[in-house]
Amino acid sequence: MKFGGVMALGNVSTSVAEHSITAIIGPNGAGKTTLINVISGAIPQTKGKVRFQGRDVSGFAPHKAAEAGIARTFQNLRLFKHMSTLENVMVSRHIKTTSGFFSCALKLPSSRSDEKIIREKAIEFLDFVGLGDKANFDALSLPFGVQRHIEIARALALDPKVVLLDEPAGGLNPQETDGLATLIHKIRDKGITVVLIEHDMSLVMNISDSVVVLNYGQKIAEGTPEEIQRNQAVIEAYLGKETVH
Amino acid sequence: MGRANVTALIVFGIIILVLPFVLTSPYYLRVMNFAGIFSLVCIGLSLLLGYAGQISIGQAGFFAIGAYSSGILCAAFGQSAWVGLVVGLVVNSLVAFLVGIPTLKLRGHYLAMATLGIGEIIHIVALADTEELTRLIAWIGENAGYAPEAVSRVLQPYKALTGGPSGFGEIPTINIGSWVVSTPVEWFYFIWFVVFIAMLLSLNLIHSRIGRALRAIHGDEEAARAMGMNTLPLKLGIFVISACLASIAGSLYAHYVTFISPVTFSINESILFVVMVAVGGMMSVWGALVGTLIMTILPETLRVFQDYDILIYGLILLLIMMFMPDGVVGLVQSFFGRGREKTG
Amino acid sequence: MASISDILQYVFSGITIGAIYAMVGLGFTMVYNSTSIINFAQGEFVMLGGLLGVTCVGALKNMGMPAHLAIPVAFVFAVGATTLAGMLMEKVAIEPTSRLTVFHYGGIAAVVAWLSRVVLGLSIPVCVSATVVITAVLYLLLRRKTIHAMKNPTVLQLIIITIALSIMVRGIAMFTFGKDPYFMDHFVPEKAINVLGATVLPQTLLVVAVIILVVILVGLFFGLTLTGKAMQACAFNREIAKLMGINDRWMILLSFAMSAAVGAVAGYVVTPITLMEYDRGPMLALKGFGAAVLGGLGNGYGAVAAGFILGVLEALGAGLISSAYKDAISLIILLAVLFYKPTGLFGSAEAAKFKEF
Amino acid sequence: MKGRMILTILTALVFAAAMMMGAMAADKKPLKIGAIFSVTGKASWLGDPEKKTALMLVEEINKAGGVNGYPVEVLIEDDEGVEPKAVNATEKLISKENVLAIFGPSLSGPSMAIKPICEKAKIPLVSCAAAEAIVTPIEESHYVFKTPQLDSHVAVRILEQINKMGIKKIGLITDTLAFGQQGRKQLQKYAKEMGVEIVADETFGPADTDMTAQLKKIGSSGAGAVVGWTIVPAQSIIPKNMKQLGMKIPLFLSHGFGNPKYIQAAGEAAEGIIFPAGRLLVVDALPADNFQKKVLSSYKADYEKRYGPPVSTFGGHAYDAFSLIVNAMKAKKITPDMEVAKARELIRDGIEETKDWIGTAGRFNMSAKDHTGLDKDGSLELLFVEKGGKIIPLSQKK
Repeated sequence: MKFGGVMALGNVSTSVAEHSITAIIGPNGAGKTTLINVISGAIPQTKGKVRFQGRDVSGFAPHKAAEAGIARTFQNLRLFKHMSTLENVMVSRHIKTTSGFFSCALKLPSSRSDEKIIREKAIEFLDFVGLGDKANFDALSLPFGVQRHIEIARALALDPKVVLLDEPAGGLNPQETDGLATLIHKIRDKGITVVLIEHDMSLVMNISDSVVVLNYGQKIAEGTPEEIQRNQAVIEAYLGKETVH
Repeated sequence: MGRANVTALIVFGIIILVLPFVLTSPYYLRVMNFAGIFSLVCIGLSLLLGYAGQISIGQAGFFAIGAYSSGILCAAFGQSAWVGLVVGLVVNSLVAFLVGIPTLKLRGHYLAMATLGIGEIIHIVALADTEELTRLIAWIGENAGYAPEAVSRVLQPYKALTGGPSGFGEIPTINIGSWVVSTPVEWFYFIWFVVFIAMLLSLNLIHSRIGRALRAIHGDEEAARAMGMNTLPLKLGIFVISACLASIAGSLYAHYVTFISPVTFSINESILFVVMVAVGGMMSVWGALVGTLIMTILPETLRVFQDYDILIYGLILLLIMMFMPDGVVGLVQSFFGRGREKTG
Repeated sequence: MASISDILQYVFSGITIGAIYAMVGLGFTMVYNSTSIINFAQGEFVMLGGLLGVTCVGALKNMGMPAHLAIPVAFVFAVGATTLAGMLMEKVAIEPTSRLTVFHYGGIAAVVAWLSRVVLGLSIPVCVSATVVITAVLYLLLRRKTIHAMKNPTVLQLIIITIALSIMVRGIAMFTFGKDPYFMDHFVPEKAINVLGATVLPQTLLVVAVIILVVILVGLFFGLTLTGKAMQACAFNREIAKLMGINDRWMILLSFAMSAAVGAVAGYVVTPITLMEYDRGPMLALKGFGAAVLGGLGNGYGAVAAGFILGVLEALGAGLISSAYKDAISLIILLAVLFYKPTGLFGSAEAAKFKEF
Repeated sequence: MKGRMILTILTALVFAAAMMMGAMAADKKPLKIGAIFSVTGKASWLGDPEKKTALMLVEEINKAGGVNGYPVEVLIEDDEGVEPKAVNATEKLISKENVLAIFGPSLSGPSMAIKPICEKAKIPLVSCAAAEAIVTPIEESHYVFKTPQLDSHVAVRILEQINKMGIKKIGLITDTLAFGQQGRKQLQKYAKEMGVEIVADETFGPADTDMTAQLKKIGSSGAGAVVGWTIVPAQSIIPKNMKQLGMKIPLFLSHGFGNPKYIQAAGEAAEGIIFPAGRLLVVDALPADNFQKKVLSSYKADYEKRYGPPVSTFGGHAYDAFSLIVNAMKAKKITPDMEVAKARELIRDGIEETKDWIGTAGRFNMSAKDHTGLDKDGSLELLFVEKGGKIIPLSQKK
């Protein structure tokens, strides 16, 4: 699996191995979220390609990208208003069902069975992220950390090949962050490739198989956590160059 | 669809059955009948506005298409009421589909203006009658090289379809098999049966994946698309459905009043439909029903105030909107401690 | 085939029609920017300006005041009164508040008094006591209660509130001014000016001049004064503006005052040409809405330009194609523009984003 | 949610008021007549004088001891010029109030909408609207009558005058309401028969404020006269616009111009306008021997005494309708104790038997064939606006 793209912000070309956890890090404004937006089709890219399992998915509309198996979460949570936790996750299962206006209005068997499957599946994913008990709460009424998990469940419910997590640890307390780490491992063990953007270095360093560092839209480094920690360019990017007179 | 709604539906059905025995005066029944016709339009609108979050100030246009299809086909071309009804549905679906594609890409006030414009254009065509249109078509035809007399012969029967501002009457009533729907009571049962079915189907729809999808679009369209949802077809679908409900209402209106003229389908009517939905409560199709009843019955009760009714009408509308943002139904639900998110 | 003078005449006609749309559109924009609602009572401001003006001019002339004095005096009166009406509306029904204010109790008192006196025809002492008692009771009941409905009202809620307000204003106008049309003499000699065989009335030119003046003044206000800049800040992002210590409520009130004033000015100057009656408002509101949207919501200049464009389109449509379909023609073009550019001619996507239903 | 409190209290007030109103309505057994006018809404300038007239007449009649010794009660409903409202009002009057007859509505649309209801309920309806369709075909208008002059008569009178003035080509400008379009059809029909060519055919919306575009078009079409057929206030803009355009050709208007306010509104531009209408507007100028002089001057005097000038011909339609019903009641000795259905039937017959009765619109001769009962010359006078905006019969023009 390969992501290569010339971004509006500059030149980023990287590839992500399947069943791996890849972290994309970099200072604010490095273009991390933009990268995710381009991959997931939220914003059309100007140049370059997004290739996914040997197939060119560049310029796909978001729903196409999702069908292709690219799921994402949002940095600033975007759960559906006035919907329960369960319903939020159920929405993602629509992609797997087909019953349309007609059969739904008439409650034809097809739509009933669809509904049943959607519900069961959604509950599975809620349990997977450990929110089985929160199914019937209004999603937006729940604490921040829980909402982050709902977003992840919602993304996983698409049965994606790759899931793009945009700062999943943002605003979480240490315990929640640990929970997140184990969850991300669980996801990887399900055979789903994980790409995450994160500022929480300790998290990044202890979970990810490889790390890509962006700065001003340029890839400045790529490698295992250990390599990255020793990489001069990265340190400069974060701490700034020591200027000697 | 949730126990609450099932019970509500049953109660609703029972009320329909017994009401004519309580309200014996044909006057009350007629008021109820109009309420029923309008509530069909409002149910459709509430699906569109309350669930999908897409406003339309053009529903009177679809209402008109339904009414005129039925009226014209039955009065002028002697077709059966059912033909008129079906043709109305087909035409409305087509129109809604075609204008929906570009229109539903718009948002907020721009969508409001676009739908308003569409409704008004339909109204103007009804008002100006087809005479000018046929003249235009004839002009095109002749320039395309057809013989003028041939063209005019073809167009002759279509010169005055809508009767312009004066409208036209002598629209026969509906008959189901041997049963001719004529008295206010018969109409009451017929109209409200249709409303009941409409409610049933709408509730089914809302509590299916489609309904959830629509609410997702309402909640956050970006996120919905990221979750693999192709939003435009969904919006289109619900837009067409709302147009179809308006169309059925229009056909019923035409056969019920047996006379139609453009005033009934003006912008004011479109706006009134939105008001009805908001007054009843956007968050639930029941709101559409309640809102329509209130806004149809209120003016009748205010008749005792003679000219002052307009002031009191405005005042009551003002108070409802100021103190019941979720409409009457929303208020009732807050009594029963049911939050907004669970309604519908 | 239409001659040059015909075309020119249509354009003049269009300018006459469009002038009023432009002013209503401008009024819309102001309220829209501060509240992101469409104020359907905007048309009523025009109607009030016109009718108040006519009656005032008439009264002054009867008192023996010469026209050249009466006209400006009446102007000030009409605009002032309408502005107050606009502010009152905002205070009673629009302003976000968690408690009922003195205005609400005032409103309640007025309504009770009116119901008991005019509608029920009770004797004056009874009305007075009834009013006092009911208002007092309500005050005691509600004084401490928070009213969430009014704390953060939704856009649609507010829009329908403005519809309700317009209904009431129209009703009051009907009782005050009656149902017949009002007319008044042109401010300037009614001597048509001939341009290449087409004619235009001096009053029309006056109206256009007034509009240009208003636009310039509004532009200066937003451009130069601190309040103006604050209003724009509110328009751009209410929350941030609040954090910056801008009193957003005052800004909303101001925007209503200004839009009411603009409407009244328009009504006053066009009445000699168009006549005025109590139920002119709604139609003007709709046309003005069209202008505001075509121009790109939030853009005052756009609204004014679009107003004239719509007017000219109507006139050309009537003259060249079919007077029966003239409104349809202008609407189709409006729709075409929206489909091509979803935020109107001069509108920006950002401005549109903030204002969802 | 304390707003609920306010709401409840106010609604309580409202309903209390409602009851009191109801109580006031209940009087000693009167003869009930229903009326439906567009008192508010688009056509209020039409419904308003009609309502005022009705109220005035009832008071007068009851002061004079009522009809057949019983007081008359008129229940006036407002249809706002909209059909559903008219239908509800009609049903209310018929089945809830049990009125013996209905007059109004002010507009053709509502009249057409309630016609089938009245036919079915077998209750006499005397419409105050102009459209001929209201009383045709006569077989389906057994219970329906109307008082305003026939459009066809008006059209013919105008075209006769146009022929007399030797004008061959005319341009039409009509409003997009039922009134204007009905007239337009009549003019098109008779113009052909009477050898007048229509070279321009323009319309304008009831709320339009500038017709120079349409008029310029007519002007360039080489028309020898402009014929305006409309009822909206905006019509007083037509002469102003013509003056602005410097159009010298004569302007004919329909009986819809019959409100002196319009003539004032048009100012000096109105000078020279010719329009056929009832004689109400020129009652003072009428010779003493004119058959309508008495009726008109008394109506005018009463109306203007009560509501102040000016009286408009529109109120006259209500005057005629109400009087037709009352006369029928007198003739048939209707009493409140009579069985309603029978009383309604008798009143209908009474109205149909009206012979040679003089109202504000002219001399009424109803018959089983004709439910308008007006003849074109008896009902219409060609009027002329002379310098200073005074209206005189064209015949008296110097």
